[in-house]
Amino acid sequence: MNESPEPIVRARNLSKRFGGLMAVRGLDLDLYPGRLLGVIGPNGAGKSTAINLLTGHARPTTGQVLVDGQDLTAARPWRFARAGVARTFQIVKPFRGMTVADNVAVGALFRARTDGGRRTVTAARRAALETLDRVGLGGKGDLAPAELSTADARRLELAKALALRPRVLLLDEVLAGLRRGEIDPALQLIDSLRRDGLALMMVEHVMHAVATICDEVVVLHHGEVLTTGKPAAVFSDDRVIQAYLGERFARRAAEARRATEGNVR
Amino acid sequence: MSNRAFAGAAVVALLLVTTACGSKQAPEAGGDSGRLVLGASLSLTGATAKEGILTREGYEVCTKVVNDKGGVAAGGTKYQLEIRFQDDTSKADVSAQLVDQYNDQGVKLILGPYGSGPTDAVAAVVERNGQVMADSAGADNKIFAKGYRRSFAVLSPATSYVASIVQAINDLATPKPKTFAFISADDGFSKTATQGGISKAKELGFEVIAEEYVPNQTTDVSSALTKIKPKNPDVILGSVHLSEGIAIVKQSKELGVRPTGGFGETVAPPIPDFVKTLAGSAEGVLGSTQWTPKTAGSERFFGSATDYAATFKTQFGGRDPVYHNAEATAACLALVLAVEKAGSTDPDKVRDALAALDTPSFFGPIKFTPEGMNVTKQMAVIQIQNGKAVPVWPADSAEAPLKWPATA
Amino acid sequence: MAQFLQATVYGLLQGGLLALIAVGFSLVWGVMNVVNLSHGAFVLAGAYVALQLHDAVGLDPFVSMVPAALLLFGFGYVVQRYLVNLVVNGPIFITLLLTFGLELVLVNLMLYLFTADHQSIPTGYAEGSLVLPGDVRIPYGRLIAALLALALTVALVYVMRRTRTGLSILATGMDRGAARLMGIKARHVYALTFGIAAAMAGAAGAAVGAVSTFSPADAGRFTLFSFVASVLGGLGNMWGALYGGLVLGLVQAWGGQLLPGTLVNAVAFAVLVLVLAFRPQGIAGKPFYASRLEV
Amino acid sequence: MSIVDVGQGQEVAGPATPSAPVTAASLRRRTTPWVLLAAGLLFGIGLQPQLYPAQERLVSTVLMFVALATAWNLIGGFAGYASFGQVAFFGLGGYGTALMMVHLNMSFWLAMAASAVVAFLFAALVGAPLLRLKGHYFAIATLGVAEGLREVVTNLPKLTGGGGGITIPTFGPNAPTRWLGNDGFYLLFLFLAVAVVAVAIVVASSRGGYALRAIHQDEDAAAAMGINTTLAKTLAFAGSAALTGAVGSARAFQLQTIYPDRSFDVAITVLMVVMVVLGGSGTVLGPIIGAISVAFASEWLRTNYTDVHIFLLGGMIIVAVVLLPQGFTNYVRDAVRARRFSLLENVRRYRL
Repeated sequence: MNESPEPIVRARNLSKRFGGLMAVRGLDLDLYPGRLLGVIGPNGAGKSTAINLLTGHARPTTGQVLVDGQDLTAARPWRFARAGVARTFQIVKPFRGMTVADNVAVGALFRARTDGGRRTVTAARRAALETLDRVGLGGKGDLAPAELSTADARRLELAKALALRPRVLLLDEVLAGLRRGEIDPALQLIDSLRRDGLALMMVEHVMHAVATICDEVVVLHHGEVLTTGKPAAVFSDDRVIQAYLGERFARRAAEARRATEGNVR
Repeated sequence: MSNRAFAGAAVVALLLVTTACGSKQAPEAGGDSGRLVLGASLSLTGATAKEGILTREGYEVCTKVVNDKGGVAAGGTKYQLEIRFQDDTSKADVSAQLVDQYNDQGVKLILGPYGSGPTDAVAAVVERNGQVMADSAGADNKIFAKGYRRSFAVLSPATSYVASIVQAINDLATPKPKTFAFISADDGFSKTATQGGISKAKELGFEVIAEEYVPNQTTDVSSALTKIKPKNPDVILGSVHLSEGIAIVKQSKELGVRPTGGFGETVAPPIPDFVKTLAGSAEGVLGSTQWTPKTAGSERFFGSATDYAATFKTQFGGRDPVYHNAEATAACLALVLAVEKAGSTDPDKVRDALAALDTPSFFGPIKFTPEGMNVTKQMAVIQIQNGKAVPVWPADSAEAPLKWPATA
Repeated sequence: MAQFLQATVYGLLQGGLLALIAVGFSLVWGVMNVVNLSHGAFVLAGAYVALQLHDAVGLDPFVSMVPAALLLFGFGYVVQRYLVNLVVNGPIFITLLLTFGLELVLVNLMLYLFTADHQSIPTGYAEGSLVLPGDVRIPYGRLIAALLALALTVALVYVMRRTRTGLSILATGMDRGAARLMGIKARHVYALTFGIAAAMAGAAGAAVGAVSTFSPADAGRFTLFSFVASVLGGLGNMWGALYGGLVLGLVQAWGGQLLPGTLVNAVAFAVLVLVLAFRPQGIAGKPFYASRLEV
Repeated sequence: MSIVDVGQGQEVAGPATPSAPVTAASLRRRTTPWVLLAAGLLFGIGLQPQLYPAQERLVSTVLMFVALATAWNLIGGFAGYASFGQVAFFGLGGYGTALMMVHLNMSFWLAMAASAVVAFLFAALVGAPLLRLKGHYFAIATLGVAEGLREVVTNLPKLTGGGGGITIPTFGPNAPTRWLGNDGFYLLFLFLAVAVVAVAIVVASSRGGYALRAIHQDEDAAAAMGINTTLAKTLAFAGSAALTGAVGSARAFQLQTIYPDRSFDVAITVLMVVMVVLGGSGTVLGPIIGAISVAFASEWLRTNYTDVHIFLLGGMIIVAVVLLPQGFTNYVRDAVRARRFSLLENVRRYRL
């Protein structure tokens, strides 16, 4: 993986207050091209809010968001999309009245004009069909979104994001609800995107997927960063276990680990 | 779209274009098959539905009486009178469209719609189509200042509506009041009538202490009354329609507004709804009206005003006519007399005959200025006395003395 | 000063009447997200019921509010159950158009049955008034109507917050799916809500008949006032229509004093647009209702 | 509100395999609407000599409503923002033209263009705060704007003649443009209708059309895909207002005398909405079919059932809304695609 020194997305001291509740406080985050950052944490930890802050769907109370050096802190969502930041939604948001192909064509029509390609409808339709093939929805262009399976609906979300030819992709629980057999192909797809040089961030509850694919993991708890680090280190950290499973399990896990360390030595 | 659909679309298009080149049917013959057809645009629904239905009743009386008396004699042939109705839903642009439709059916003689707005719109169409219109309910003087030559209003112009009440008070009221307050609805007709009343009041030396305007067709005039109350006027005059007219009297009672002399209003008092809804509070209110059963004049079709009232009563189950009925019949009468005088149904001849008409009638004298207004006919003033609209002015057709101060 | 006080008093009483007219409209919109364009026609129907009862048996209009409300409740229940329910899941302007068609039918039916005459239900006392110092008058008729508006709103709040039916209505309004899971028959509850709203409109109609005049052409005006009052007061709060009505009454009364009489309606609409632009949830409404994303 | 319309017939055909020849199908898809539009124009011109003045006037009114319904569809159908105050722009166009012709002695053609610009700017100004609202709130806010505008016009008697109306001089010395006559107005409304439908075709098959439909389906998702939702909504609202203003201006010149309560009559807006919804909102063909059928139906009812025509019109609207909630065009397209034509099933679609 090419370790480029300069992050595409740099977030500093991000926070978001909803009335009395501080959903996110003091969040620092960097996304590097070709690297996948996992974001985990119990429900209500502020994971989705974090994504919304990084895509303009929520205005930060404090802090700053830079994309490619450009300050998009309080920018509206379409400015993020034009800057190459694409996202999927936790609850899929297809354009129900359009066909699958048209859903994806919208992205192709409104992406940044980086490559000078003409953004006509026919060009967008062709690009859409290619993107559908890429995510494994080839031949389903004429179906209505409602006719897709859960897995295919997730693929459509991905396809809509990829149609923007993004440089950054934020995935909001894209694996949730998928059966075991459907998760592996999804992970392979995400891995191929990483190899293409996209900067990726994945909010996820499917722990074994995070463990296997993420380069680095951030753990959020009550809106604050509990810890960051390699997946293996993070998963064995007592505070993380306590945050997820509560006090008792944290103690029991600690005793079990001490016992195994004893045998090993 | 597959080939099949594309071809289909092209064929449909071609078909449409070819049918367009068919021939045009000949216009339907009108008026020469022993029937004299008049076209009427009426508001049977919408804001002025009530007045529209009264107008239709007036036309029905005219048709029945004229046909009972042998129809219309012109150029040696006897025509049966027939009036065609269409509903203009109280909207001016629909009235204009209806009169165009009559023109296509060869109906050249038109009876005007209710209200100054629609009448103004129809007058423009009548002028363009070379038709002739007898206008029974469009009194705004502005209509006749536009150079139209083919529209004639049998009723007195708007400026005389309020002025006649001021004149009646000046002639009959003792002790003579000094201060007047005017309340006017915000439409063309009412505003013209108010200006006529104000200039007459100033001319007769009265002091005009208030001039308030209220939204058209409103039922809440409390703001205007609250402003007038501290000025303690002797007389409050309303240039209104039915809903504002009732509201003025009803809300004055609620707000304790009591002019020392009394109330006077246009349009509303003569209509039965006024007395029915206000019951006792209507007592003593003055009202200007185009016609009363005491109006002077008569002719061979309807006889005198009293004869007309009796004819109407028998045809409509014992109900007394109101001036809206009478003015509608008068418009129909004017056209009938013009056709007889012209001896033909040719619109231009009928127009000239109508312009030159000068005859007494159950509705009063019918004589038109070059612009088409009937200024010779004077309005009458009634006063609600124990629930009835009694003519009190002018003196020659008064049925009872004026009760003054009216709010005693 | 007395003039201004008189305007304020009259404005509040007029506001009470407007609140009475608007409360049913606000309930239907708040709970079922249906804008009932025929609401004005229901108010009118209430007035005609009271008029018929008065002419037939000489019943006082404020008394005949009850039979008018019951009759309209039945009619409202049937209209919702077998007509509006057919399209209630559709896009917003579907329910708007359905109720617009219904208004045309009802108004012209009444025009046919009761002619276009301007009617009013005479009562001996309605126009009499309480005299305050400075000759400020409080007309009995409008006072009763305003007090009834308060009473009916309190009753509605009680029914909504304290009774099983009320809670089932609110629950269905919040989340139809969840409510059905808990065994609430949504079709019945919606019809019940519409019935209650129609009953309130019927009662308002009887009051309107007692204090002022009405004719078939007034239906549109009643619906328009209900719009303005409901939005001013804010949805999702049973008191909304009352606040909205009172504020609208005052705005019109004060507007009438400070500006030429004809500007009164312009002021009311200006207030409506300003409230919607800068505080969509109105005076007392809940933001949830204002932000609700319709299909 | 699905989007497929004449301009995008491609979906009606069989499943398009990725490698299908895109050029031939898309070429035909793009030209079919223009061919139909040209045919419509030719038919209109061919029809004129066959008509009596009143029939001509009636067809002009129908053409006016085709233009108004199609313009309303831009914001109400495509973007899903149901503006219930569209008559504000209709009246603004009418009064703008009347004032310019009466006070500034401006020619009608210049005044019409200027009025369209005024309507555009007014809609953009009003749109800023109101386009943030959704659903019923937007509908009622725009209704408030229309009613408010009528009151403002009524209360400027010196300028607009207030309740007494204002008359555009159409013959004699001080008439900037002579009255066009029935034939002239028929052609004017024909070209206006064709122009507005052309705009709709362009929008429907362009990036703008996609943006508006995306906003209609899910505004957040649309924003996430790079659509500047505020700009798109405002342009659609202001564009539709400008077109409506131009039609209002032509109508005012035709009527010669206009009044506030008729120029800002909410019934005109509701008629537009009825036509678009029954015809099929969000499509190009829908409003045209809706406008023609509803206009002729209400006219036929008015002439043949004079006493009860509004009662029957109301009944017709209720039946049509219940049977075809998604509108005729969408119903036909869905039925053709799914080979299911039963109306009863259609009724159950939105049932509680």
